[in-house]
Amino acid sequence: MLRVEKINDFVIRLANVNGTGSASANNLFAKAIFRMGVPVSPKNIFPSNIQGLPTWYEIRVSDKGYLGRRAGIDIMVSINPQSIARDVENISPGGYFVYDNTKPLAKELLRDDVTNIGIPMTGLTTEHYTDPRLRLLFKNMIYVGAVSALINMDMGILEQMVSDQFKGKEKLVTPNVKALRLGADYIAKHYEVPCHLKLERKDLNKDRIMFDGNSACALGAVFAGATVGAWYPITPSTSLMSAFDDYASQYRIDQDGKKKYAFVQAEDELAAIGMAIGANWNGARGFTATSGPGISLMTEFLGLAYFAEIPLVLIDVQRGGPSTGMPTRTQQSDILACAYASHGDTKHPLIFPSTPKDCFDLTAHAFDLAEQLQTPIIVMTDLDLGMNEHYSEKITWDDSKVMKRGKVLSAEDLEKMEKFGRYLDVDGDALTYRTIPGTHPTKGSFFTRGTSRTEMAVYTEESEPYLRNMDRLSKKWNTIKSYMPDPEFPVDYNHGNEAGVIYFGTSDFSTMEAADELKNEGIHLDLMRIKAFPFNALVEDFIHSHERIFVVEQNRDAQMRTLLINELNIDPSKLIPVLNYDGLPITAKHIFDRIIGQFGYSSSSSINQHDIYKTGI
Amino acid sequence: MLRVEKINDFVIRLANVNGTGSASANNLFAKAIFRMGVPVSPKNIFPSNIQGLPTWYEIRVSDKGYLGRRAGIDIMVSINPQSIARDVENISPGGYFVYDNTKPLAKELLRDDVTNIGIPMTGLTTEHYTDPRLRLLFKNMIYVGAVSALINMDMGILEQMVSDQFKGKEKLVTPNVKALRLGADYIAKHYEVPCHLKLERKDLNKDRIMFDGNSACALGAVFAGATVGAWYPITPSTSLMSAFDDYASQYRIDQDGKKKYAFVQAEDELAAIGMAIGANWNGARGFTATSGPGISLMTEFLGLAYFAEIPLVLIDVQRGGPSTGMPTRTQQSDILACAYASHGDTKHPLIFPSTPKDCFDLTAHAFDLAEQLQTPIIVMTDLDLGMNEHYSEKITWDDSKVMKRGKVLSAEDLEKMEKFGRYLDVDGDALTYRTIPGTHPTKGSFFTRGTSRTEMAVYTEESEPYLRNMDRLSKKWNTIKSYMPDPEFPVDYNHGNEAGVIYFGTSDFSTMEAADELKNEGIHLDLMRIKAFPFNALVEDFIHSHERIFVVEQNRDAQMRTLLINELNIDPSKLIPVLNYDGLPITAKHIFDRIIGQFGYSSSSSINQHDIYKTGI
Amino acid sequence: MTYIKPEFRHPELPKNKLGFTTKDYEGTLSTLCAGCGHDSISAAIAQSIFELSIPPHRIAKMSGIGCSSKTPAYFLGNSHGFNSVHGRMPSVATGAYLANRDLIYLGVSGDGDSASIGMGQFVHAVRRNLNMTYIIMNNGCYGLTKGQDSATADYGSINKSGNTNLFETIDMAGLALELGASFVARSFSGDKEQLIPLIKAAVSYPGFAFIDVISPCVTFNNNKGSTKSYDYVREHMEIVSDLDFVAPATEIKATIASGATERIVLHDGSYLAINKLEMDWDPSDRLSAMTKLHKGRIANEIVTGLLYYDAHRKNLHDILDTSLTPLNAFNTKDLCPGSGVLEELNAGLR
Amino acid sequence: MTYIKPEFRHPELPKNKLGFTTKDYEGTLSTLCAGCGHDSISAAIAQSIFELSIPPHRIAKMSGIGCSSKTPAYFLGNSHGFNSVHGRMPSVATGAYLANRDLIYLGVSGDGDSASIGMGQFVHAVRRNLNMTYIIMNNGCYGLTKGQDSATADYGSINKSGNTNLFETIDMAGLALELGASFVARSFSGDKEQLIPLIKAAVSYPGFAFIDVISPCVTFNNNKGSTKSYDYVREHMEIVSDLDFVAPATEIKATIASGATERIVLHDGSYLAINKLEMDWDPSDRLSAMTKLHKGRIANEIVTGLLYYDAHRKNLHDILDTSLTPLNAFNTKDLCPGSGVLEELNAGLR
Ligand SMILES: Cc1ncc(C[n+]2csc(CCOP(=O)(O)OP(=O)(O)O)c2C)c(N)n1
Ligand SMILES: Cc1ncc(C[n+]2csc(CCOP(=O)(O)OP(=O)(O)O)c2C)c(N)n1
Ligand code: SF4
Ligand code: SF4
Ligand SMILES: [Mg+2]
Ligand SMILES: [Mg+2]
Repeated sequence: MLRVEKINDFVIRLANVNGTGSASANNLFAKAIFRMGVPVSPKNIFPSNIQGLPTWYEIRVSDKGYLGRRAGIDIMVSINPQSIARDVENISPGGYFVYDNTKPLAKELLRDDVTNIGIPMTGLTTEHYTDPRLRLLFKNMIYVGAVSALINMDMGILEQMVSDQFKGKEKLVTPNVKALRLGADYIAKHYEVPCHLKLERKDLNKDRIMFDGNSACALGAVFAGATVGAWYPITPSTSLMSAFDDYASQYRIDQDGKKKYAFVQAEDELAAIGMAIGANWNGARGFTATSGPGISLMTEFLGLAYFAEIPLVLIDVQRGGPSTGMPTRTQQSDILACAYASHGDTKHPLIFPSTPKDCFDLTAHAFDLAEQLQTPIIVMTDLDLGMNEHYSEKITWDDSKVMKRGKVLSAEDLEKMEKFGRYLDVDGDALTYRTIPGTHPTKGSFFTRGTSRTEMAVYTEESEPYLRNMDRLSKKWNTIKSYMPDPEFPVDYNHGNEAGVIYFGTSDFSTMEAADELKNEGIHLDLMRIKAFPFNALVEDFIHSHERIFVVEQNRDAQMRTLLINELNIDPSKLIPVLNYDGLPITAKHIFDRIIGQFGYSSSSSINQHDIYKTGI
Repeated sequence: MLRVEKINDFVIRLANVNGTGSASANNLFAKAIFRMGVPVSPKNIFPSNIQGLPTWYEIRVSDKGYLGRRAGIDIMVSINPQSIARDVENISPGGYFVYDNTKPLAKELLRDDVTNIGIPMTGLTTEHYTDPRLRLLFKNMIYVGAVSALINMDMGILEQMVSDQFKGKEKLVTPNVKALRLGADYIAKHYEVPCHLKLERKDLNKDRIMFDGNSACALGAVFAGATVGAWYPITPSTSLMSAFDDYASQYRIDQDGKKKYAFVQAEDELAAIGMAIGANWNGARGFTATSGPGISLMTEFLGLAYFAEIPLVLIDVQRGGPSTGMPTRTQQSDILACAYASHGDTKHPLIFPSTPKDCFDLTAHAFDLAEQLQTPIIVMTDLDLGMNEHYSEKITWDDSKVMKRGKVLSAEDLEKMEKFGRYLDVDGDALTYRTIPGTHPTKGSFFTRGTSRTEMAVYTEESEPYLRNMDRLSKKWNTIKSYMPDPEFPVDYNHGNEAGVIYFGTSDFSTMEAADELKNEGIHLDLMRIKAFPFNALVEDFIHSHERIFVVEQNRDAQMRTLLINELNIDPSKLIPVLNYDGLPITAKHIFDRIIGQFGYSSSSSINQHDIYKTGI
Repeated sequence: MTYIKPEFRHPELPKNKLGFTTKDYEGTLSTLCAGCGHDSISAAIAQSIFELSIPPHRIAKMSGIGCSSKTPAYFLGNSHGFNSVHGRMPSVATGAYLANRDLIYLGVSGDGDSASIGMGQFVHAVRRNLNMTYIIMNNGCYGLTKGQDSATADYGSINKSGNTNLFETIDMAGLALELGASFVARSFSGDKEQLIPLIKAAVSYPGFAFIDVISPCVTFNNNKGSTKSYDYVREHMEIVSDLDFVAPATEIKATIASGATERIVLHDGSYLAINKLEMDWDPSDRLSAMTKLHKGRIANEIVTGLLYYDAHRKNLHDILDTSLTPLNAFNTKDLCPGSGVLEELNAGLR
Repeated sequence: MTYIKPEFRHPELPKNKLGFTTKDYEGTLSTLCAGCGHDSISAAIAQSIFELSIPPHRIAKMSGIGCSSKTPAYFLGNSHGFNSVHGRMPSVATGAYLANRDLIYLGVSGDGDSASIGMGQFVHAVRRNLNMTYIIMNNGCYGLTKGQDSATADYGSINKSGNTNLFETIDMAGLALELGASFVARSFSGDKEQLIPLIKAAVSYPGFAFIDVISPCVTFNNNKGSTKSYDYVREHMEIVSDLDFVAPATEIKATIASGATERIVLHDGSYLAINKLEMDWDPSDRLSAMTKLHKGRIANEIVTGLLYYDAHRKNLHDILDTSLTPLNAFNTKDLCPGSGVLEELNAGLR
């Protein structure tokens, strides 16, 4: 087999059965690579059940920092009889197949264009361990050890991590380390290691961390001063809310040992958002997180918050739709549902983080925006960003920041005021003043409702005050634009080229990688990463200053493109959709193929790009 | 006062207090005009409470057939102290003000640019009747009699109607007729009648009826074979569902006196649509009707019906949004909420009736479409169309019609079949075959779910079958276009002019009237009335064959325009919005002003058009 | 909690401890039908708060949608109010209560609002034991949508259009009992004597206090054959507990022969005095109360009064163990961990 | 209702009256955790339908979302099934039942699915007395979302993460009783002996038949301290009614000493035989059943068996007075009034 040696640039996939505790071993392995100073990106591809179905853990190593999902598996470890046949198919020619050869494997599973590496994993565990449950766990450690040796990982790091992990329960350290060594030694003895895919120590991870977006959002909420977290369990947002509880229970305990926050599991999503609305109406920063089905159920309440102008932060960790769809797959397909949620003329600002750092910063920022703008702010993340550990800049915070509460009147303000009108546009920016219940015994009270009302918050059915209010809300929409975070223009990717690419969220890494590959093909593109809707002038300018624009999205109906043409009055023919909606994180190859096609180059079709996923995970 | 005489061309407004039984007297009056053979259009403008607030009944008479709402009141009858001041303001100069002068009226209420007609209504009732409750009612009959005399109405018709109305309770006829005469005689005695606004017998109403859209939709559902009506009360859709019950209880009783339909008041809108979905899944034509807030609550279930491909008819009688908004005002503002209802990539076909005849025909048709296309069909009507009696073509039905059940397999079909795959695109039109539970003991059963699945309806999390299914649904969307009703091109309004107007629903009459007025100004426009979304080729051609297009809508955000540019990839700059969203039916003047403005003519601004509604109803 | 004496003084009007007059507890003009039971309840609420000398701004009025849910606009004009969406008042009230445990939450709902669309939220508000007063203005129909039967319409009751209800009724008081509500009462809009003390007791009660108030809809459900008409209720109402509410350190009213009374002392020293004389069940025993209600239902008796109380159940804040300071009172310093914790946190992520 | 004998014959397997074997009532392979209580209930359901000799296609399986709601895929593969959305199965079942009164509706739900998000729909399904069997696979937690407490978690129960539940539990059986459900039972996934006759009785019962089946979640709620663990349930379960279901014209099983039995005869001549020997309450008396349940709760006893039945309540179709022919069986001629009626109708509109 002819092979080119590759350093810090390959993809490993570990195929396992869910509910067998492979997760911790797999994470350990990915973290170890990170500690080698090399950028790494693990993705967990799991089924929508609790135990017994195939689950995959895919690790991309790239010291170029290409951390989007990549097509093609270089090293496949499969110890799952259910998926092994499909797993074998998915190995790139010249790659490696690591399997358990305790019992001989069916001939047809052994391809001759890959290196087959049999290790008696079960055999070794039965030989060295007695407790059947532990045997299962250590089997995972054995293949971790083996693959580590195969790619020349520094064993010291792994062993160090094991002993850190079991601080306190030291007697667990030895058997774990032993399992690692069993795997490493066996492979070293029977095969040629390291293979042509090598890890090499680098120092690229200074100030970098491995963090999941859900925890990052939760941490952002804690830093932003969120005090009421109401939620209803749903994959993939559940871990976001529990992370909020975890962090808050750590950082938010008062002198009496009581909690400076409330964490409530609601009876459903309607109640969850209702609670968040009630909390904000009453002056606390309340929020909730959910996924598609929850968004649909929150639709009526979102309309109330829009019209009654109640601050609210809602985090949508998107998953594969429609309906219950693919609950454990990723997508960016709730954009229209969120932007125009609810009947009548309603619109909601959206925010699109791309990295855990983004999740932290933008979620924290969303709480200020919600109170300053007195409207729901929806943070649009997704399963890939939320539930996978991502390579990210470290988290930082500026201690000079204070909560921006927006236009809230104190008892003193009210004392000084002539008259208070809840919906009076005093400052001409369409943002009006509010009061918190209990502020003043005789001044500033008003009645909040979802029906039409006058500037003084008095019920009315007259057309004129209704129109004034609706027009003020349109004007407010323009004010909102000026508050929204600017798009990002990656340096070295904006040289006034003819064509541009608009992308957002988790298409980040793959888009940049594709742009580089295209550059090698002589195709130069300018890039803009959108961070928020409604779009501000910078977004508009970028579009107007390019002949044609590719809009990269992870949904079927090009929903962001719809927002762009509708809100900015762009000629649709100018915006070319680049779509991926198979439930898996978009790859650079996918983007590359579609864009290069537009430049008349031949391109490997999307189909064979999907072949790689016959595993269909 | 200088006046031009007007025959069959004026507007009368009756201002009253709701809950005082004025409705029946007012309807009687409008109906009488209809029986004079003259086109008439009454509109009820009522508050969102049950008793005691101002309510207005506005009647437009026009033998040109201009039956949209018109600015400017020619004859105002106000017996409501709460609104009388505002009512007086709203009379067009040269108009008439009819009031109760039992007690002298405040000087400032008597304008000198209108004819003030005082009638001692209370006086007359106390003089002639004893029962206080009846006095209240007869007061209404007195002004009806008076105004009838004023406009030269044929009293015979009125009296005939009264006696018809009280068939059975004859002794109610005399006092009612007497009240009419009291009013007529008094006015004849003290004022010059008829006035310059005259009714003149015509024979324009052959084959015409006065019908409310809600009843028409309900009747359509009965004729279409709807058997399960599940609903939750909400203005303005409540009367639609009760009309269904009324008609069905009349036409749908079996030999045992039992009902060939089920009518269920659900606990909320989620349950209502759930029931409709369950019924359709089980082979019965189930439907529900609601308004904005209900639509929002049905969002999750709509996504299920889209993805699981379950037929469903949903009627949205739109009212003023957002949120609870203006529950007794009209709007067309749920278009986006309905077209893209639910998270994930979902879309729903919409149907837009304009008249009661339309409501009947298109609602009936919707049931065929729903089953043929196996997806929710949303009929978009509104409060104006639904709750007001409209001048309409009579209802007709072709008895050769049979229910089109779409691709449903019988036990025999199943016997003959090799294999049955619920989501197999056998015919290449992306419409697949379904089976009804209980059809066959061992063949054709399948599992319905909102999660991803294979063509055989087997649960899967694999990307490829998921993609195949999503792409088939996109293909199905194209098939749907070919099933949707064509737009209407009014004769005499399509002469290849440079500019066109797109309108739909209750903007019908006013748009035609505006087009005529514009023609008088030398502005010639082609018209197209959209009846359905997704748009078919005819809609696309109309747009491409015109330089610029005005899109007339009754919402703030130009929602239909959004659908046009997004679904047809039209350059937004080509579509000029003409919007009315004050909660009142759009007027020709409103449309005229906006369009003529675009042609650089000076135009009275929208503001003074709204002045007319300082009543603000 | 500072407050200022109201500008307008009505020397002729009696003042409460705070110097407020009843005027200070009024709202805007009601737009309900003349004679609607709801208006009487509104009046009773205003009167109760006045008598309790609670500053208006310490009260938050919560409601859903319906004629009943409109009433918060018609009382306590100096209190903030939130007329939310249909059937969802409990969740909004929960959020508000979590944000500020020091305000007094007064929830008003209808039988349609709570027993149909709002059933789920009602049940879970009970389960969480929100510290709030929850009043259902129960007319057995959907007033605002013109009189359809609601889920509390009694089996066999005939509505205005002459139809007999054949569905089992949902007894919201019975339901609250089954769910373990801590304070359950039933009353009648036409009986101020009984209603006002109940409201005062409920408002002073440190947990979820539920009052199902039968409140006839004169326009749509006051006809003969309706079991929610004024006449029917008057005929079938059995007043069982003679209750009085006693503020801290005032003496017990004469209306109750002290011998026969049981006292439920509340946190602030105030207490309820219940005359058990003619009570044939023990209001502190859930099963006994359930049994009484059940028998009443069978006998077509409308059992009213304080049916059950449990002075000891923990309310939501206790269960969640939240700070005694209202959450909405904390500032950035109180809430933001600050960059200090990030070093260690980042380190843990490497 | 014609049907064809299944293709595959398994001569070795016992056949029911229709000649079907248990194979014909199986579903696809379960993807639940090994040992999950739900799988035992699935097996019990398949067994019950087999023994009742009901042709598979006469059954419609309805469910919401959750591990429990997935189970309909794992039994009765020849029956149509509808795995709808979370908490909304009752409404979908209602619509299906309205469309065809002749099918047998088997609803399966979870405690999260029914007691939280689905509470409103559950309550109203009871109120409407749908003719269906409603089984809650009750594990006191949200299995599919990894073990959060559900609303049926008992007060004081400790979950896997070591937290004690301080919210009042919602007893779905108690709730059903309070709401007037016509058939209320409780059982345990681990007790086929009791469960199968209950399911057979429920399925044969001409109204809303509710069974709350405690079904331990081995992965998230089977720990020490959990009151829904196998061990805890076995220790605290009190089997109170010894019930048998007897098909038309078969003789009553020996398991029950006939002397002690009461018979509930059903429409089709089949009947339930209840051994009242060791029962200390009357299952035909709602109050008595409620009292029994309530006392059991206090004593930490899990009362199981058929708790209450009311053979006489009208079901939804009776209440609505719908045709005896299934609505989905009518054709255009049956349903469309035709142009004939339009003349008069149009005339009335002039
Ligand atoms: C989501 C939604 N559905 C329906 C309605 C229409 N609606 C308004 S009030 C009401 C019911 C009112 O009944 P109830 O709560 O008993 O109050 P009442 O008027 O009888 O006092 C309904 C169904 C609505 N406003 N919102
Ligand atoms: C609208 C909506 N919200 C949340 C979810 C996520 N979800 C799936 S199953 C489930 C709860 C399952 O609990 P239960 O009904 O008790 O079933 P179990 O898994 O315990 O058998 C939840 C919250 C969902 N699918 N849909
Ligand atoms: S309709 Fe009924 S409930 Fe509503 S205000 Fe009138 S009387 Fe009261
Ligand atoms: S998680 Fe629990 S409920 Fe779900 S399958 Fe596993 S054991 Fe059963
Ligand atoms: Mg009511
Ligand atoms: Mg559960």
